[in-house]
Amino acid sequence: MKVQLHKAVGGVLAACAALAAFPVGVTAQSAVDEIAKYRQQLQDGNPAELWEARGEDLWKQKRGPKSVSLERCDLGKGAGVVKGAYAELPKYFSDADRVMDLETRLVHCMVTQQGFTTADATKRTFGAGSNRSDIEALTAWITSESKGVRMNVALNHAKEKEAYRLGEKIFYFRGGSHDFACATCHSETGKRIRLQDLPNLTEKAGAQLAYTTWPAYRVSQGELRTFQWRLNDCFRQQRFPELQFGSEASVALTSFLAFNANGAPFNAPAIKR
Amino acid sequence: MADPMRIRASEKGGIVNVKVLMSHEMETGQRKDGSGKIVPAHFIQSVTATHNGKTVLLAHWGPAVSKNPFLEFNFKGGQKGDKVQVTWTDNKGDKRTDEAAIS
Amino acid sequence: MNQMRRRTLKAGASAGLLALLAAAGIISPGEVLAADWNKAAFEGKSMQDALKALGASSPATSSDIVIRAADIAENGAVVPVGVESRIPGTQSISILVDKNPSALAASFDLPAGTEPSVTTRVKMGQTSDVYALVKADGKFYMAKKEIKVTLGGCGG
Amino acid sequence: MKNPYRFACVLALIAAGCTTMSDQDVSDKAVAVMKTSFNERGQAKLDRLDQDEAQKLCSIPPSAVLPKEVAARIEEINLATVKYPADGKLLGNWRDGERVAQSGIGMQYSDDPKVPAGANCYACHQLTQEEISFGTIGPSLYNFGKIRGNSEAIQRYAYGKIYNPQAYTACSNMPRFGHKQILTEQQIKDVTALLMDPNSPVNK
Repeated sequence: MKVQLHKAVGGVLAACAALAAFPVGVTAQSAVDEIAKYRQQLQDGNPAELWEARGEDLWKQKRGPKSVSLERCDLGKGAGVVKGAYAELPKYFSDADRVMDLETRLVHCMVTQQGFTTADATKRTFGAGSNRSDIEALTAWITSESKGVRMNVALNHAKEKEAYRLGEKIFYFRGGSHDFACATCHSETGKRIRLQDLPNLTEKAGAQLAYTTWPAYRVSQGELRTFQWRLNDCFRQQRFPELQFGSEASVALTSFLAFNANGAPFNAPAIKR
Repeated sequence: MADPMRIRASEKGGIVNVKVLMSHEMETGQRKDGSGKIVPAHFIQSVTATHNGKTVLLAHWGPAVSKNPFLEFNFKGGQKGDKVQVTWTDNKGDKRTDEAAIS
Repeated sequence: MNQMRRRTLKAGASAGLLALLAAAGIISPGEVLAADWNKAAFEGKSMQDALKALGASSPATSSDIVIRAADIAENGAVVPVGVESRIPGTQSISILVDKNPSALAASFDLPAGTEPSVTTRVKMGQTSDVYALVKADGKFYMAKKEIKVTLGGCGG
Repeated sequence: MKNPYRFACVLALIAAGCTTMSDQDVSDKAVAVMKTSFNERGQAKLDRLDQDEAQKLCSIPPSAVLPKEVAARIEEINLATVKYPADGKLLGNWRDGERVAQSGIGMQYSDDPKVPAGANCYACHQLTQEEISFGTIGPSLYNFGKIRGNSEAIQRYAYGKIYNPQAYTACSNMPRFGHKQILTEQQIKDVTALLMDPNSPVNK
């Protein structure tokens, strides 16, 4: 293509359906309408299903040095319970004595049950073309099993409460060469970057809309992306160093955003620009 | 081996609607990788859909069809429970066939 | 059988003959298609090259062809395009993107009984006219629609 | 975490399952957690997480109102950083400025440090009528020069604002392009020209 088509133009958190009024007249409004139409047309066939199918196989396959499946992995609702599990994550797990999101928990199960080393389990957290990520596929399937389930993240344990409060602080943390925080783009309603609507993650409606539509198949990349990826790539564009997969900051921020989305039916894997 | 396709076929009023998602890179042959080398073209060239052994669609594609292709079409004469079979073949000779029952 | 198969393919048999062989189970439908792939049409750079290779040098403009696509694509890597022909006797539908490095994106042969309406997704390098070319009763017709490709997101 | 007593107190509270960590304690811990949660990559080293005074003071919800004297202090220290061109010329080439305004690369770990950074103005601002893909985080700058007039005072303001927006508005969302050496002096001149030049599409 004349311009590089597969350029991984990173994105913004979620494409939102509620559109605000824009400063200029007809042209901008019709642009907004046409983009809504474009998004609508994408809904008809979501390649995320290809990841979901592979993820389900991976969950059930005997893998790793111990040659066991993940079917005894406890995602928070008891060993092997997948249905609705994602809608209650992140949560505190006493066996690991920390708050974990889905991806972190998967790594934990791959290590403790299947016998993978942490290095092997996290070797490819984000896929690129034929170098595919098992974690993305597993996440696609597991999250699809929460479709329609209302977000219900609890802050009961002290560490869950602490994660939420740390996540909130991290959300407002300004740094890097450009002084960006998550809040720079995500704390006002009705704003957009280029033509992408920016959810206001400090309000219930915005947090719900954004959080319940990840993971998502990103058409700009041709990849299924998880929430860990979403945070990782937001920080890249914030000009921060690289967010470590499953790090305390990543889980704390996820706790903050997931809790703010409580009450909304989970609706992913989605498809987005 | 390539991943299975996702095929949905549903009949309404004598018309069968078929939606297919395929797992394929659809490399254009114009993209450069991280080290600046051209990634060779790799794309589905043909797709054929059959119903009861009869071809109901025959598509020829170039590399400008999007990655993980989506295809939708409609044909007459299928009954619920009949099989729709789809085969794709790419420019390296790889192929994949899957089928789905009409719902 | 294998030898015959190879010879037939090598000889560049007509699509019709190949279809017959396929129907007889001698070769698989996939092989028919691979042999049938119109290299000149797909590798032709311009609209003109592609049309010529498809044998459709001067198609008539038709308002009976509907291109279903948004005026603006949020990302050029995936642009949903549907084409519906209301021209009686429609045999094939092709989608061409004027400003792509090779204009022809996809061609669909529609046997009798298949509706003259297909949807797929194409890549667009930049804002361009998108053409739908329809062959009906051996004649070619065309319609076009401009689709704008925008820059999105944080741009990095 | 400078105060060891407070840190011990935080630990004690966590151990007790208590949730009464003070807001300041949580802020301090969040900074500590940030520093253990990132890896340096490419040009983005861990010092990107070392906040300067303005970054620290501005790590608050935008709805929070800064005390007047704090806002004044932030503006004062930032105004002191603004350097005007030695040659006295504030306007470059608006065509080059348009390219800078369109480009969103620069300073990310995924960017080649040898390639000049862009300003990505369109991500947040409307600038021209031709570009329909623009953001709304910042105000529309369409007709910026036409409305304000192409006086030297306005040119100096535009240049200074691009150089360090917090010299004028404490905790502005906009990057401090000159102060943080994101753009070169020439690039800032070019973007200033894009805003001011009567022939620029911004003023058509």
